[in-house]
Amino acid sequence: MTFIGKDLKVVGTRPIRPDGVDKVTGRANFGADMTMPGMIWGKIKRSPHAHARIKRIYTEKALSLPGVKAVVTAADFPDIAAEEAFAGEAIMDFRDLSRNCMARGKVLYDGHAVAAVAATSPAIAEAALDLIEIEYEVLPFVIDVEAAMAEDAPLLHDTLFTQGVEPKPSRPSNIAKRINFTKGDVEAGFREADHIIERRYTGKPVHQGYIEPHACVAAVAADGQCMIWSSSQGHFMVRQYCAHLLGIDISNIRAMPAEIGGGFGGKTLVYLEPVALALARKSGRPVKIVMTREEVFRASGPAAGSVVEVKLGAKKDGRLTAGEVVLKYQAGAFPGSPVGPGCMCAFAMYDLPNASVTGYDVVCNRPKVAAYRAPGAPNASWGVESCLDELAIELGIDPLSLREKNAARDGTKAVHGPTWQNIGYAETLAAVRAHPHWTAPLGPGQGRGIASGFWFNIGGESSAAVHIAEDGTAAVATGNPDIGGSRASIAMMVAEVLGIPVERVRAIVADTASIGYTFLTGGSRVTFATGMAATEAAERVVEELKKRAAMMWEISPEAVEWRDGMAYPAGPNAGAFEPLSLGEIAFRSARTGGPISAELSINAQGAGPGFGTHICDVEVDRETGAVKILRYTAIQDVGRAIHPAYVEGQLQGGVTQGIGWALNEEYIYDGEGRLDNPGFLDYRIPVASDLPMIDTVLVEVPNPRHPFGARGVGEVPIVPPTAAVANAIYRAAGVRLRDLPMSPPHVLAALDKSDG
Amino acid sequence: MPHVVISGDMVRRFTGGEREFEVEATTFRRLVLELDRRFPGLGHQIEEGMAIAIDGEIFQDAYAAPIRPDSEVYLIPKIGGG
Amino acid sequence: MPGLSFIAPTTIDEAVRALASAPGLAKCLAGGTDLLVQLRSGRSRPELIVDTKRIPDLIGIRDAGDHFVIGAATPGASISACAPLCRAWPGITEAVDLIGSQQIQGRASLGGNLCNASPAADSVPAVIAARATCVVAGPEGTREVPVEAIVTGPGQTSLKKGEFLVEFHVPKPAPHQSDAYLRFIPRTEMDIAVVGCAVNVTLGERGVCRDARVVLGAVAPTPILVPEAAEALVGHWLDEETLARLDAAARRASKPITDKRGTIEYRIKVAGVLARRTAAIAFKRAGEC
Amino acid sequence: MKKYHVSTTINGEPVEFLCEPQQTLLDVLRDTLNLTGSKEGCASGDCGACTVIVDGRMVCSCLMLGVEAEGRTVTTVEGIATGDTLHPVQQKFLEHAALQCGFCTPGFIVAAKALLDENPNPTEEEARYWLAGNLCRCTGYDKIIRAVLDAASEMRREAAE
Repeated sequence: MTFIGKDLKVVGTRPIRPDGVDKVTGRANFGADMTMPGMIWGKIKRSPHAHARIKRIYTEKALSLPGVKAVVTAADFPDIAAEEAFAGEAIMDFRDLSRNCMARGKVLYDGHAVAAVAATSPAIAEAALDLIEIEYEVLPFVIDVEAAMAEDAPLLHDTLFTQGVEPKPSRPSNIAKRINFTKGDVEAGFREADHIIERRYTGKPVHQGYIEPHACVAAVAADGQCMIWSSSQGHFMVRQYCAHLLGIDISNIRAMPAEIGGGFGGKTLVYLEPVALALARKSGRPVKIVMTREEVFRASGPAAGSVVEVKLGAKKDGRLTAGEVVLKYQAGAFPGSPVGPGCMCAFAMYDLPNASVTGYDVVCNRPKVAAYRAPGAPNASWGVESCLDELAIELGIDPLSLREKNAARDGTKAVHGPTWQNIGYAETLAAVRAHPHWTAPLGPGQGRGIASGFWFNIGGESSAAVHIAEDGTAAVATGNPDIGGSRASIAMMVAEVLGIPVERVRAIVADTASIGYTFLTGGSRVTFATGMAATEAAERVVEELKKRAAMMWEISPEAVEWRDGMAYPAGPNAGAFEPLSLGEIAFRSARTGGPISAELSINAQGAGPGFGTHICDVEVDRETGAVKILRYTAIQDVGRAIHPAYVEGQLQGGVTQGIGWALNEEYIYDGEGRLDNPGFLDYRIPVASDLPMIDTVLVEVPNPRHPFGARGVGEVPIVPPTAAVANAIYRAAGVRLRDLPMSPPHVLAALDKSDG
Repeated sequence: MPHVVISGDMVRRFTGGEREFEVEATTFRRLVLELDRRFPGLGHQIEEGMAIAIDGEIFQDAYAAPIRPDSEVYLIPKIGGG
Repeated sequence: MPGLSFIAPTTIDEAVRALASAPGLAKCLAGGTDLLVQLRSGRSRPELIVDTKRIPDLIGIRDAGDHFVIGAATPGASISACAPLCRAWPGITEAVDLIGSQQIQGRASLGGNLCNASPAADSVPAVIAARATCVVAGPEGTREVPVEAIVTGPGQTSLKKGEFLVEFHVPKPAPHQSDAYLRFIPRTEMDIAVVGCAVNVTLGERGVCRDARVVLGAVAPTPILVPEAAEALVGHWLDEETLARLDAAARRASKPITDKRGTIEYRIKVAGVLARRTAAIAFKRAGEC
Repeated sequence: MKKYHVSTTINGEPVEFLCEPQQTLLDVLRDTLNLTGSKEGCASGDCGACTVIVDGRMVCSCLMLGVEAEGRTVTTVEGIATGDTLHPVQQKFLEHAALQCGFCTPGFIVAAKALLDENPNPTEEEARYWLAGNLCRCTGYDKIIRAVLDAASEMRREAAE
């Protein structure tokens, strides 16, 4: 059943979220907030080298320290064979995941886990780390992507041969994969062009920067039953990965979802949980491990750094004839950068007759990248959206018109093949044109830029259960950790279907033993896919309620209508009965067949793609290179905003991360291959005083595959900001920045260069 | 008979470079089985690593995804997210 | 940290005795905003921590006639809230206010900011520019020294074992004397200064500068007093020519390093820019008081 | 390791605890007293998730030793509401959807309350600078600032009545 176009009472309003009071009073329990009887503390010994062979690990001294209960190294984990599985945003190899959690044979980056201890206090565990001695043979290392691609680069993996190249290369290299998408005749397209532009854009790895460090508690009972409490984007993922990495039956692990303090893709895989389990198994005690902020930066996944080469050809009137992009993405220590999606996103916004996109997935001595909001897309769009702006300037066309002229619409064939349908990109451009921000006057030293962004969004496996209580209130359980208010949107959809106020629906996140399998919270899928499961479960409950009413009235269920939380006889022929409320039906449910509930597990398809366009005003201090964001408007097709405040919040948060990516965030390595800024002091995420209010416009082009028309919204907003800011800087100061971050020293150097 | 295009070049090692096929199939499952019959190993590769776009709509891990005779069918890399 | 102990003496003598007799490393704890970070990271592994905040002389601000006395452990929030001090030395109070967040302001002190001996300490250039002195207590009694005599290099001070800072003496401004402090950071808050600059000027007749002190931070191993920059101001109005000379002098005096917070070239250039901007504020203030 | 006996007042209640000298006030609150509302995001004073009020001043509890709490009065996020009645700042955070993951929220609640205690009528800029020591990675601060300013006007209205 679809609710699109219907008059809705709950969806589209802004109720208070069900978990809100716990979160403003400090009662909500996050990863590190759990304690268990007899619990001890784990800590991880990490590599100080960017690349080294582990010759020997001496754990005896640590083990003899009073209070130390267990020490583990790679020897305590099965040495599993290469086995690929789809995970997070890319194909992932469990062998790599295992070796990322605990180095085996070699350490591949500064911060790589080598051993772990569990002790009766954090201080003892810390002291024990110092007593673990490791003999290393230090190896040459490589940090940057193009250096890693060089013929003579130090090799991370002797067994890595570039995939996607035929014939198979005879020598291993750091290039894990080459991928290409081609549409039309690229050479002919460039021949047809009146104007060709070719530029190169670079970016450093940036971290997701969730404020909650990774944390977990694991316990193993004598019969092998395991419990894991952790903060992750998917406790089913935690269960599956831990089972795999430690050789445990999935049913022997119960994973409990803690509240999660931000993830943005960075908590779609495991770091601590298998180690805590191994320590718990060895010590016989529950073990808690909490990362320090420094560990988060050194050892958990950032987003890929990249080099992006863009070539565009266009007619004088701005019509694009051809495009060519080369993406070189850093995967970190193991293969698996999001270069594949990057390739598909590069030209996704445009109707380009001829195009070629080539991507390289490159390993280097940095932490393995993890998904980060629209993984792969921001890097590609940083290049393409900047280059389009440069093209607009060279052609003397305004950048909005250039985009309007080339925008993908329903029926446009994407470079990666499929024909778009039900997309709202052009609508976002129209909204830009109509927005007062677009024509607002600017002062001296100020400039305005625009840029667009795209993300696929996904569906996937989701389970939801709706239970009706004896008094007619309801509970809805799902298997997705609530990272940004999804309990609210799920409860709202259920309330809408049941026809009751949202305050009468309690939404909870159930553990892995209490609800059907649910894929992780990521890819902007929860409101879409899990919302779909919850909606359908609620619809089944309504069917059941109608049946129960029919039984009470002794009429046929088809003769019962459900409106506003009440059963009504459907028309005069059904009989003259007083309507029955949900509460009245629930109260008598024992007599009509037992408790009323429905659980549904689906694999949701048809996630509608998301497009957005942003307008950014900046002011540049020509003497210091400082860039101030004066005004920012994010416009996005959201399908249908279930809880508009949290949709706006997704846009505002994504924009702010994008602004951080644009201006100041970067991984800085020293000459020894060690991360030089592993803390919030020098890894500079935006603070409140850096920003203006972030205005949003929610364009609603409904997604026909979702009962309420919802699309995923969380990923798109991080895509446009880097280019929007660069394009604004150009108009404010006349200099084109092509390397991220556009921090004051870089901007000033560019200004100095342009002043000659 | 649906025209099927494998987007990108990641399965060249199975198909020897061929990317476009006419495949008699009414579902994704049938399509995978048929392609695997022609190029042994390709089926697993598609199931693990690829999504199917049928007339512009993306399906992931969906054997039953329906294919019509005139459908536009693309096999593209699977999508995740952050 | 096996064997770490903690005391919170209530008199200067008690603190001196504890610091002087500690066999290993002993650390003074004022606001703790640097020390606790160092403890946590293992960069500092003391055997004794002496909390000085319970010694009455170290907390609070007094008017002592021709000068203010600021207890070395007085938190920044008290300093910024002291109206007479803000009127007298807006540059000093602004500099203190720039140290970290509002939360940090609840703890961070002038004494701690100085003794942490970071070249980028925000409050230090401003107090040096005001010709402040500090009183150091130690086993040999107390001594009063110019603030600029304390820091000798990054993380290094001239304090001897058993010595610690008790208070700062900040002379009151003369007529038409005022100050300003600016720093450059990549964000608007929460960063360590890439360059800091304090300017303290006294204006004479018709707004001509009679006396000046210019101090730069984060461009050398310690905050540096730049007499050449002061000379560029003394005897002049603040016109374009004066500003250009000041800018050049500040650049010449800067001997920074390249690190994760800025490059040599960038710091030198911004030192000149900040010197000009800070001087403009200081001149304006001095002209109005 | 030697433990120190500390007597203090937390959220209006007298509290005594034992702590090791290197333990921070945050460690004590979370691990000894089970007051886990204050969060550790960085342990270096950069994120503000551990913000508490000590003797009327807001501080990062990760940058204060537990032993320093002797004789002090501490307010944590658990002490901001009065019984079942939320503080206006808490209520406005809910109404404005000023939290997503909610991890930074306790620090923001404490810091915002401290702001409004000191300045009942802050400008947007004043609120942004006061809260610059509290990092939020989810919201982009927009709704947080709106919630704080709305709470301020609500409290002014209440005070005027």
